[in-house]
Formats: sequence, structure tokens, C-alpha cells
Amino acid sequence: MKKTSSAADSAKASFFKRFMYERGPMLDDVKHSVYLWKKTPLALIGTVIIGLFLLIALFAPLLAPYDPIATDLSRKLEAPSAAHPFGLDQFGRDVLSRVIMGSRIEVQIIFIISVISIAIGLVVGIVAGYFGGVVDEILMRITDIFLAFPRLVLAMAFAAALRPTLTNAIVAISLVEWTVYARLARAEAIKVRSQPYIEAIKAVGASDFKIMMFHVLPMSISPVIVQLTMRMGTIILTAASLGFLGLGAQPPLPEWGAIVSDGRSYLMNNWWITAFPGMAIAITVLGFNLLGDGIRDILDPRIRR
Amino acid sequence: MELGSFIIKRLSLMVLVIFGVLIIVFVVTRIIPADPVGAILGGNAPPETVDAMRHQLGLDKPIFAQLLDYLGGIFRGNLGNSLVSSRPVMTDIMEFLPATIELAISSIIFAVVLGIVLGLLSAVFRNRFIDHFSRVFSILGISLPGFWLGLILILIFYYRLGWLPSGGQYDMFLFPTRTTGFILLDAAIHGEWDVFFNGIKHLILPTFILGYSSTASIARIMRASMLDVLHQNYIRTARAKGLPRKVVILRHALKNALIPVITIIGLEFGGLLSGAVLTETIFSWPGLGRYIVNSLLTLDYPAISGGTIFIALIYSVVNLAVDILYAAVDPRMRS
Amino acid sequence: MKRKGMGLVGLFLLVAISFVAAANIPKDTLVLASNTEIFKTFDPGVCFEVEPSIYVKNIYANLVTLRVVNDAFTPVADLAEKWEQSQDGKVWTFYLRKGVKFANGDTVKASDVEYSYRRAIKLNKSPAWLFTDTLGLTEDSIKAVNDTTVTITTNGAPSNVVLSVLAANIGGVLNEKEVKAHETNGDMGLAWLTDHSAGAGPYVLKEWRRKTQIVLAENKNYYGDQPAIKTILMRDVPEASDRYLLLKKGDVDVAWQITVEQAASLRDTKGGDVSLVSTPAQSLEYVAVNASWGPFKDVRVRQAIKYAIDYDAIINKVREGFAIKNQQFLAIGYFGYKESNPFTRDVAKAKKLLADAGYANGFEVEIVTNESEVRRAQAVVVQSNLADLGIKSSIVIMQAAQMYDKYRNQSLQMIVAGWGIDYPDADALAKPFADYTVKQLAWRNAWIDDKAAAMASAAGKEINEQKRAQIYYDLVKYWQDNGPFAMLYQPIEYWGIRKEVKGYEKAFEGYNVHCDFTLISK
Amino acid sequence: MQRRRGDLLDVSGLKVVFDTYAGQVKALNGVELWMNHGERLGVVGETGCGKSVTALSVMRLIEEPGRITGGSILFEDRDLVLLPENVLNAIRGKDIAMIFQEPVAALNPVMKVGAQIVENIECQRKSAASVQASRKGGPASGNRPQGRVGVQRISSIQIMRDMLSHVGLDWQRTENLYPHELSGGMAQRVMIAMALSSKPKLLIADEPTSALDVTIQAQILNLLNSLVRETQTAVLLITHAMGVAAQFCDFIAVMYAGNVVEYGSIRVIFNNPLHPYTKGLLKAVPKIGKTDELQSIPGIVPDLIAPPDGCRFHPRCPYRRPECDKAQPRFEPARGEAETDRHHVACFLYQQDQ
Repeated sequence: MKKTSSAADSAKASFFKRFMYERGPMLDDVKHSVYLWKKTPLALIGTVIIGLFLLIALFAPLLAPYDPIATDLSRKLEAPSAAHPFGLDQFGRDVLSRVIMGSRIEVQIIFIISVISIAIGLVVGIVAGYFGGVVDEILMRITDIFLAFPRLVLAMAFAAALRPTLTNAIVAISLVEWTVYARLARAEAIKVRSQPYIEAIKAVGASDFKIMMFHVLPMSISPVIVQLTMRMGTIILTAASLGFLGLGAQPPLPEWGAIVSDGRSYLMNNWWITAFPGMAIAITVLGFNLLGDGIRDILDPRIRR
Repeated sequence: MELGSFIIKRLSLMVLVIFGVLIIVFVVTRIIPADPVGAILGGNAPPETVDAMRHQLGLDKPIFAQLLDYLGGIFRGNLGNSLVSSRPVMTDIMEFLPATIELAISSIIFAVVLGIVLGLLSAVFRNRFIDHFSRVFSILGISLPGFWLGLILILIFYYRLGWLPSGGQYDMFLFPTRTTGFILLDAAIHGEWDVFFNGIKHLILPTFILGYSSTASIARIMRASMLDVLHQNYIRTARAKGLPRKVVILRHALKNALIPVITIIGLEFGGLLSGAVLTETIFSWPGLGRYIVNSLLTLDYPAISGGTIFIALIYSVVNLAVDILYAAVDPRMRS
Repeated sequence: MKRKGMGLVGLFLLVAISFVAAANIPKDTLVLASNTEIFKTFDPGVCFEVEPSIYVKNIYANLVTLRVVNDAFTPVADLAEKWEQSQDGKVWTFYLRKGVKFANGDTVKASDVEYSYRRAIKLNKSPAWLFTDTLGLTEDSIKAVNDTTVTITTNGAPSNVVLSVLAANIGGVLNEKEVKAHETNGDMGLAWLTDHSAGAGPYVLKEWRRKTQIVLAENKNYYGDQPAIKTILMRDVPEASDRYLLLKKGDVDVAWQITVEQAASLRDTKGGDVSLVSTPAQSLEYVAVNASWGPFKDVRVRQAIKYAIDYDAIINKVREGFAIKNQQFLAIGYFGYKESNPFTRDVAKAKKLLADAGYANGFEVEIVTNESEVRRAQAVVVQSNLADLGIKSSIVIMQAAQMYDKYRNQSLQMIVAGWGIDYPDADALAKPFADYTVKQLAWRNAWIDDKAAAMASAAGKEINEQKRAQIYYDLVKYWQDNGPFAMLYQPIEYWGIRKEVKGYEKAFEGYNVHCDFTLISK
Repeated sequence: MQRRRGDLLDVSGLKVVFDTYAGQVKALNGVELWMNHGERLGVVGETGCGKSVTALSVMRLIEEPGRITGGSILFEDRDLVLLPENVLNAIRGKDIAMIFQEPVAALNPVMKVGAQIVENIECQRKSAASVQASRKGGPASGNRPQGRVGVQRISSIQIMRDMLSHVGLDWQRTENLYPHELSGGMAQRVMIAMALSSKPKLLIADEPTSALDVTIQAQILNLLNSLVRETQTAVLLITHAMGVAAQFCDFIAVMYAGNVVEYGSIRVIFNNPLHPYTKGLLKAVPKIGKTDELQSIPGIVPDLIAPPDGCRFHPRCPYRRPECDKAQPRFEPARGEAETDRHHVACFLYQQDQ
């Protein structure tokens, strides 16, 4: 008994050793990344901000002291007080609660836009890069056409055409964002396609779909994710801008950009309506940018060395 | 010669892309859910008038015929009549375009100059005060929502301090002579220096708000690119020649570091055009951005399509110019 | 080299900044701040929007104009010094004032009137239905008999209606010669008149820099007294907060379209440099339900809604008191108006009505409104009022164009909207609100009620004023009980003005049906 | 101060470290080497042994996060380690020139190659002028042409063209090319032309042929050989190929993990290698006509963050002794060799006081 267990132990140990040995470079990489992370306090701050942001969004219903939509016109435009640290807005709604609940909307925006735009981008990019030739030419020209518009302008046009709601703003931004990922995925696909092992896999008889699915896609994911973290700030700003122009989320939804837009006529006498959601946008976007910067720095071989 | 063929290739590509742009814009304007006639006639008009208007606008034709009308119109330089102003969209655009171009140029100059200087100093004095300052400045630039910052700056610089105007292109009671439509250019041509300086004063806040995020991006790219270049072998070669640090940086590093910056200037210009939409709204700037926003809000589809096409066209031309510039700066691009 | 360049730039900025000193507004100039997006044209045959109409009225003279006398609009002479009506009331003859000149010095002739009216009919733009539908005019209905006499043959509409329509924008008289000189491709001067003027009113359009400013200058050839204000400059300031800032800083004399909160704060702070002028608006705010949709088919449900709404909250909170309670379709001061406000919030009564109709547990409904801040706020109040009855509602904000499109197709369930009055007569309100055959509001809400339609139509033709008033009185009662409308209020318009501006109140008394810049001075 | 061992260059006890995330990399651990005017010294060793770092240190081109922590680099009469940057700039390029492993990357991609050479010539003129001015007509240095301030650019261009012809390039075709338009061999010729255009006293060639095709390698080496012979320029050749060093150099310094483990003339190094590492290295060189199997040195180059105690080679050394992991062996002259062979070794096997 004892023997077998020790044999198993040693087998385990050797497995562990082998595992460690094989994964050694990867572990080093992780260690290195953690080291760089610690060395860049800004990235750390970004992580904390985004962590808080996500926590707030997650527990928003518990954190928000009041109903963000319930109006009380008799108390409208009350200045910040102990009961309402961010004051009340033009409908007597608690600004703090609106900002807190708004975080959920922002998370929703980021999440859905990321999923849609990455999905479109990956499909277009991988297909274009993998097949090359005419397919590539056509898909990339389509991408070029989308890139020929300044992003916000195209998103505005889509949002207005689909009629302005939060959902449509999300769709509109996704329709603009995917080009970023399409180009990345295409570059990866071209890289992978030219690898000798792909020829080998083909020779064995793997279908194009399988190769794209199991060999090209996994390679494309990581640069796409890196890019994504760096674009999240921009996504929020774009959504907020649409909201501000009245082409995004519609009241009473507490989307931050829409709150700023709604409150901007009150800027002079009732600064709190716009100041707090504005700061919320700024801080969150800052967090994403710091985080994105950190991730880029950590993964950038030039800065790594 | 090689540059010439490059330009031709690039141009033909652009023509193709613009055609695609036209199609997209058409599709976008036709999926607008509301009958644009409602936008023209307002709430009180009876249904007969509405039907008459629909017919007048050709909206009762089949969609394919509408597409042909639209493309045919565009190739004849006719973007249709705005439903709101009833004027040819082209006339409207030509009226508002100069203001936008003026603002965009002033912002891009601001962004490029300040961005490059900050990025350069930041890289050269890495981890020193100027680097920290420039990085904080930059990260704020891409994080602060311009529409929000703009409102706050108006409150400070106009209302509290009274240093700068709250919006518009020039003060009232000035009646600038117009030749080109560009306020500053016209003022300079006609020697109306009061208008000129007044125009500059009005440009400061919008330029800052519009150019800030681009300044930030350019500074960041410039910093990264400069740091990268400073690690290159040829910089070592230059140092091995015994060139002073200043010369190494300005003669050898700068030009190389600028190459990636040039590529993003094109992209940043797109950002500026996007930003103009917001900035013009906040600063009462009589430009194309506001025209497009209003068209979108009133579903004035000829104006939407005309405005968007123009913006895309400007953007494409700028990107073309940037690509050519890029090719001109980087010899590796030419072959 | 480089340093010198930097120095130059610095100097440049310094000089630029030093130009900050604000120019004082001259005594004979009035500066307004407004969002000018609504301005599309200054052509009297086309212009149909509220704010631009005011400008058009001050640029063009009509045959007759309206004055506010004892709180009611009264037609008075303008270009026509007198007029008469045929026995059957259909043929009108107008005699022009002699020697009146257009702004460019040309004499105003009857042929100009004929040209202007025929042009308006031929153009068939937004306001054309006032001539063609309300007055039943065709191009042949207008005839210049001689240089100073013109006859107009109508469908027999009451005289108040006829004169009100003639006093509206569309009745503005154009200088035929000048307009024809600027025709392009037979557009009857449509393009040119968009941003030029050819009228005989007290002002001329001097400059319209779109999205920048609109400048009116005095008409030196005006037949009446020269106005105290020689130049009226409207700055385009799209943001309400900016307008308020400019006003407070004294960079403009008058701010239009400030928010109700800003207006309330001006009203409540006495003795500053800035004060508030207000006047009842010629429009009505309402909530309407689609009488062909689900629960709203039942008249009791419609009544329940009317008892559910907290009118006072809307008037006092949403509008900050800038509204007058008026629960009928007739505006205050209009022919036939008698105060009648039967509805107050009564949840118990409303609940009973609902229960009687079989909706004790409420239902779900979609409330549509447009982007206007006030409308949205009203919708929010209505939403919470309905919730007290167990009615779950969702608010859908649409762009005006889209909303009206759907509204016309009877495809909305419930709407929060308003109605701007086209000409100051009861007919301009009774028909849209009660007569489904004119395909206006009653039709849009699918309230197909022949009795109401017949009454509105009869009142429109009745020349005997007493009888006419009685019909309106009965119609209002019937309509309040059965109709699909819950009238919220008649708004009060307001403007923030600097204290040095005199006479603004008088000038804007008849806003927006009548408004006279010549009464303002500084 | 110890006696100068070479009248051109004497590196002693040179220590360089790099601060990285994982810790301090002790890249050079007391390097010893020296040479006289006109001599050719080859520095050989495996990748990562510190050859290039040594070369860069001599130019004081070690960059952040690296720094020199000890030792001296005597160049003629001055210690380069202590000189301020501006004085160093007068030496760089003028007295000491350098060519690099990847010639294309070592040229500025956005400058025409002719201009890059001219820049070097002009730069040396200026610094020569300023040095002379600062020395107030002190001893004119060596065999350089006497430059004057304000010398016409034309003459610099002429020198550039001469140099290009000299390295076997057609200047008319080449001077207006950009680096990316050159092949590796051409680029290295350009680098050589640039380096030699200022007639330096010492040319540091850091693996000048490693990145080139084998046929080109020989051409470049031959070219270098003939050019430096003409001008009597001293060469510090960094290479990992023993054969190249044997062909080209007079002396060889064998480096291992940041130390020079053996130093001496070609003759003694090849005929009488003492250090076990040198022996191993020589066995790994293929020789024509010999059928012995090539032997590789077992083990791997040590981690320089936590290098082995004592002699850094001891974990791989077949002749390991107990004291080898206790202390570092001293770098001492080998016994019984001619003074002119300068045979030195750092190994306990030959430690004299044992």
C-alpha cells in the first residue's frame, strides 16, 4: 500500500515536474507579467478601478440607495446632501442611484458590443486571411468601406436609421467596431496559414472549417482580447457620445452619456446632475485605458525586454 | 515614378471604397423607420398633403429606382434637396464645410505639434517629471468625455473667468466679408484683423476640446515609437559615430519615430471628424457636424446621406494624403 | 529659429486673448439668443414653424393683421385700409392703403396680392391648406380688380376665420416684380426667398448666416412709424444653458427657449438685471389614447385616464407653473371659450371606472412621446399616475418625424403631444380635435364619432355667432365626456430679458399668432 | 594603478550588470584583455558569454538597464569608463569605430547610405576640430588627415565616394540607395566604409559576418583584412567562430560567462590550449581531413542572474576540482610560454600558488 502510494506520489511528482518543465516558459511568462504588472502602478490603479466598476455593476441593486427611475417632482433638483450624496435630478431622482445603476448599462454595452463585434470580426478576418485571394480581396474591401467612415459618424447614422434606443446604439457601435478585429484576425490567419503544420493537417484531410475552427481561431483570440481591453474605453465613450446626442439610450434609462446630455441644461445651477455621471464616465474610461495600457505594455515584447 | 503608381493604385482603391460608401449610406437612409415626410410637414398636416409630398420626393417609387435616382444624382453632383432647409444639400454642405475644415485643421495642427513634442520629451526623459506629466495628460485626454469637458470649460473660461467666448465662430456685430467661406482666411485676405483675432479667440476652446484626445493618442504613439526607435541598432550606430545625443535624437530617431505617428494622423483625423459632431454641438459651431446631427435627429435623409458621404470623402482623401506622405517619408514603402 | 517661432505663436495668442473685451450692445439693437435650427425659410408661402413665423410677420405686411384687444385676437387693417363682404359671405373685397411701398421702394399693388396668394396656392407647401382647405381658395379665387382693389372668393367660412387666415404668414404680400427677378427655373422665387425678403413689413432680412445669426434691419420705406430698434440680431445658440449664460452675462438682450427651471429661477429672483416675460401660448398640451385600441375602446377607460392624471403636478412641477389649466380644446380667449376644467386627479373614481369596464387589474400600454424634455417629463408623470390604477406603461421616445408618421397611421396606443394653433379661431381647434373627417387629431386617435364631427363641422359654417358659440359649448361638453383626449394645459411662453429692454411684453402678447417687434425699445 | 599591458587598449576587471525583472544579470564579471596599436584581437565564445557586451562597453554604448559597475578601459592614455559623454563623443567614431552584426538594421532606414557616411566624416571633422581647439594645438593624434573647421562638405562627399569604391561598391549606384535596398553584404561594406572613413585607431567588429551568407562572409573578411592591413588599424573582432578568429587575428581572448578564461596568441591558443573550456571549444570546431567526431561541450551556458559560485565553468568542467566552486580562479600568465605569446589563463588547474 505504502509503496504504491509513494509510487503514485512519485509518478505524480514526476508528472508535476514534467508539467512544470514543459510549462516552464509559460510560467516564466506569467511570472514576468506579474512582475511587470507590479512595476507599473498605473496598470494596478486601472485594475482596481475596473474591479470596483465591475463590483458596483454586479451589486448595483444592493448598492443603489434609491430607485433610479422613481420620480419625485416635489423634490427635484435638490443639491447633494447626506441622504443624497450626488443630489437629485430634474425629476427628483437620486443621481447616485442612477450612476450606480448606470454602471450595469455600461457593462451591458461593453459586453454585447464586444461579443457582436468580435464575432463578426473573427469570422470576416479568419475567412479572409485563411482563404486569401478573391475572398480576401472582397472581404477586405468591405472592411475598407466601413473604415472609410469616421467611427462615430457611421455609428450615429446606423443608430438614427435603426431609431435611437440603447439596443440599436449597441448594434450600431458593433457594426462599426468589428473592422478592428477583422484586420487583426486576418493577420493572424495569414500567419497561421503559412505554417508548415497546416499543410500537414490538410494532407491528413482536415476540412477548411476544422482548420479555421481549431487552428486559426485559437491563435487569433489572444491578440483580439488584447485589442479589446484597449478599445473598451473607446466603446464606452462612443456609447456615451451617442447617448449625449440623443441617438443612444433613451430616458429614463440611466446611461451615463444620456444623463449628462439630459442634465446639461442644468449645468449652471445644478452642476451635480452632469458632474457625477461625467466623472463616472471619465474614471471608468480611465480605468480601462490604464488597464489596456498595462496589458499592452506587459505583452509588448519591445517594452518587455 | 513608383510613388506615382502607388498613388494611382491607392486612388483607384479609393474610388471603389467610395462607391461602397454610397451604397451603405443609401441603405442606411432607406432603413430609416419613419416617413421623412412627417419630418417636413410637422404634426399638423393632413394626409393628402403628406401623400402629395411623398410623390414629390419620389418616395413612392420602387427601391431600386430610388437607388438609381440617388446614384445618378450623385454622379451629377446633385445630392438632392434637404427636407429641412429645402435647399440643395450640396449648397448646405458647402456653407457648413469651411467651418468644420477650419476647426479640424486647427485641431489637427494643435494635436500633431503638441502630441509630437510631448511624446518626444516623454520618451527622451523617460520616467522623469515631464514623462509623468505627459503620460497623465495623455491618458486623461483619451479618457475624459469631450462633450462633458467642453461644458465644464465653457463654465470656467466663459462664465467664471470671461476670457473666452462660449461658442460660435466670431462675435456678433462683426460682418466678415466672405470669399472662400473660411473665416480666418477671408479675414486675412481682406485685412479684417479684428475678425481674424476674434476668430482665433473663438477657435481656442473648440480646438482644445476637439484636439485633446488626438493630442493624447499622438503623444502616446510618439512616445512608444520613440522608445522603440531609441533601441534600434541604427541608433547605436549613430551613437558609435560620436554624434551628440541631441543630434542622434533629432536627426536619426525623430524621423524614424514619426513614421508610425504619420499613419495614425489619418486615423486621428477620423476621430476629429467624429469629435467635430460633438464639439460643434457644444460650441455652437456652424459646421457640418452639427448639420449631420440635426439631419439625423430630424431624419432628413438627403442631408444625412450627403453629409455622411462628404465626411467619408474628406476622411478618405486625408487618409490618401497620409498614405502618400507616409510613402514619401519612409523609403521602405516606396518599393 | 525655433524659439522665435514659439515666441511668435505666444504673442499671437496674447493679442487674440486681449480682444476679449465684450462689445456693448447698442441702444438701437436687440440681440436674441435662440436655437435657430427651426428656421428653414423666410418665405411666407412656405414658412410654417412657430419662431420663424414671428420673423416672417415682421418682414411682410398682410392685408389685415391681428391685434390683441381685451385678451382676444381682433383683425385690424394693415395693407388693406378697409374691406367688405358679399351678402352670402363668400366674396371679400379689400381696398389697399395708397402709397404704401415695399422695402425696395416699389409701390404695393393689388396685383402683388394676387401674385402672392396664387403663388402660395401653386407652391402647395406646408401652410397652403389654410388657403385651399380652410378657405376653399383656388388660384382663380383671387383677383386684382385694379391697382388698389382685390377680391377673394371663399367657401363661406366665418369672417373671423377668413381674416385670421389672411393675417397668417401665408397672407404675407410679396413684391411680385422683385420675386420674379429672382426666379430660377420657374421656382417662383422659392430658392431666393428662403433667405431674402421682398416685403412691406417694418423689417427686412439683412443676413442669415445659418447656424450663426439672423439679422433683421429696419425697413426705411415702411409705411408705419419707424421702430425704435433698428437691428434685430438673433444669435444661434443651440444649448439652453449657453443661452442662459449669455443672458446672465449681458451678451444678449433676450434668451429664447430657456428651460422651465431657468425661467422659474428668473421669475423667483426679483430685482436682478434679468427678468422674465411670459404670455399664454397659442398651443395646447394633451395626452391622447387610441380609441380603437384594446381597453381604450371603452369610454369608461378613457374617462378613467382623465381622472388618473395629476394635472397639478404637471402644471406646477413639470412646467414650474408656466401653464394654465385648460381642459378643453378651445384656447383661452378664443371664440366660444368658457372655462371648463371638470377633471382633477381622483384615483378612487378612476379605479371604479376601470373596474366597471372590466379592467380592475389594469393592462399594459405603450406611451409615445418625442424628445422634448418637457414632454418626456409629462410622460413620466403620466406613467406613474397610471401605475396607481394598475396600468403598466412603458415610455417610448421617438423623433418627431417618426412619431407623427406613426400617429398619422393610427398606430400609437397612447401619446403625449401638443397642438399648435394654425389660425386664431375656434375652428382651427374644433375640427382637428373633434372632426375625424379632417383626418387630424380625432382621426389619428381613431375617435370616429359622427356626432362630434357633425357639430364641429356645423360650427365651422355657422355665421350666427351666438348659435356658433352654443354649438362649441355643447361640443366641448360632449367631447370632454367621450373623447380620447386628456387636455393637460395651455402652456405659458416665456423669455428671459435684460432689464433695459422695454415693451417686450406688449410686443409678444399675441405670441405666436401675432408678435410685433416695433413695440420694443431700449 | 597597474602597468599598462597594451598601448592601445587595456581592459581590466571590467564588470557590467543588467537590472531586469528577474534580478541582476551579471553580464561581465571582470573581463581582462589588451592590445597594441595595429594588432588584431579576436574575442570568441558561445552566444551569451558577453562578447558583444564587452565590445559595446569599450564604446561605452551599454544602455539602460545595463551599467558598468567596475574595472577600467584604458584607451591610449585615458580611462573610457571615467570620461564624460562629450569627451567620449570625440573618441567614438573617430578613434574607435564599430561595425555590427546586422548591417542592414544598423543603418538608418530613412537616410541614404551616402549621407550616413558623410555624416560620420563630418562628425569626426567637427570633433577633431573641437578636440584640437580644446587641446590648444597639443599633440596631433596619429595618422588622421588634419581637418579644419569649415572644410567643404564637398570634400566629405569625395571621401565618402572614395571609401565606397574602396570597399568595392559602385558609389554612383550606391550613395543614393536606402539601406533596405542593399543586400546584407553590401550593407556591411557600407558599414565598413563608414567605420573606416574616419581612419580610426581601433575598429571593433561585432560578429561582422554572422548574419551573412557563407560566400559573402569570406568576401567581407578578406576585404576587412586588406583594408586594415593598409591602414594598420587595430581590430577587435567579436566572433563565435574559432575558424574566423584563427584566420583573421593575431591574438585571441576566449570568453565564458562574462569572463575571459584564456588569452594569448593564435599559436598558443590553438597549439596549447590550457583552459578546459578552450579545449572543448576547439574540439567543437570541424577540421578538414580529420574524421574525429565533433564533440560538443556538455551542459548549458549558466544563468547569469545566479551564476555558479567559484569558477563559472565548473558545472560543465570535466576536470573539476574541489576548490573550483569555492572561489574564482585568478587570471594569470601561463607558465613556460614566451612573453610575446601573452598566454594567460584563469583556471585552478594552472594556479601557481597551490
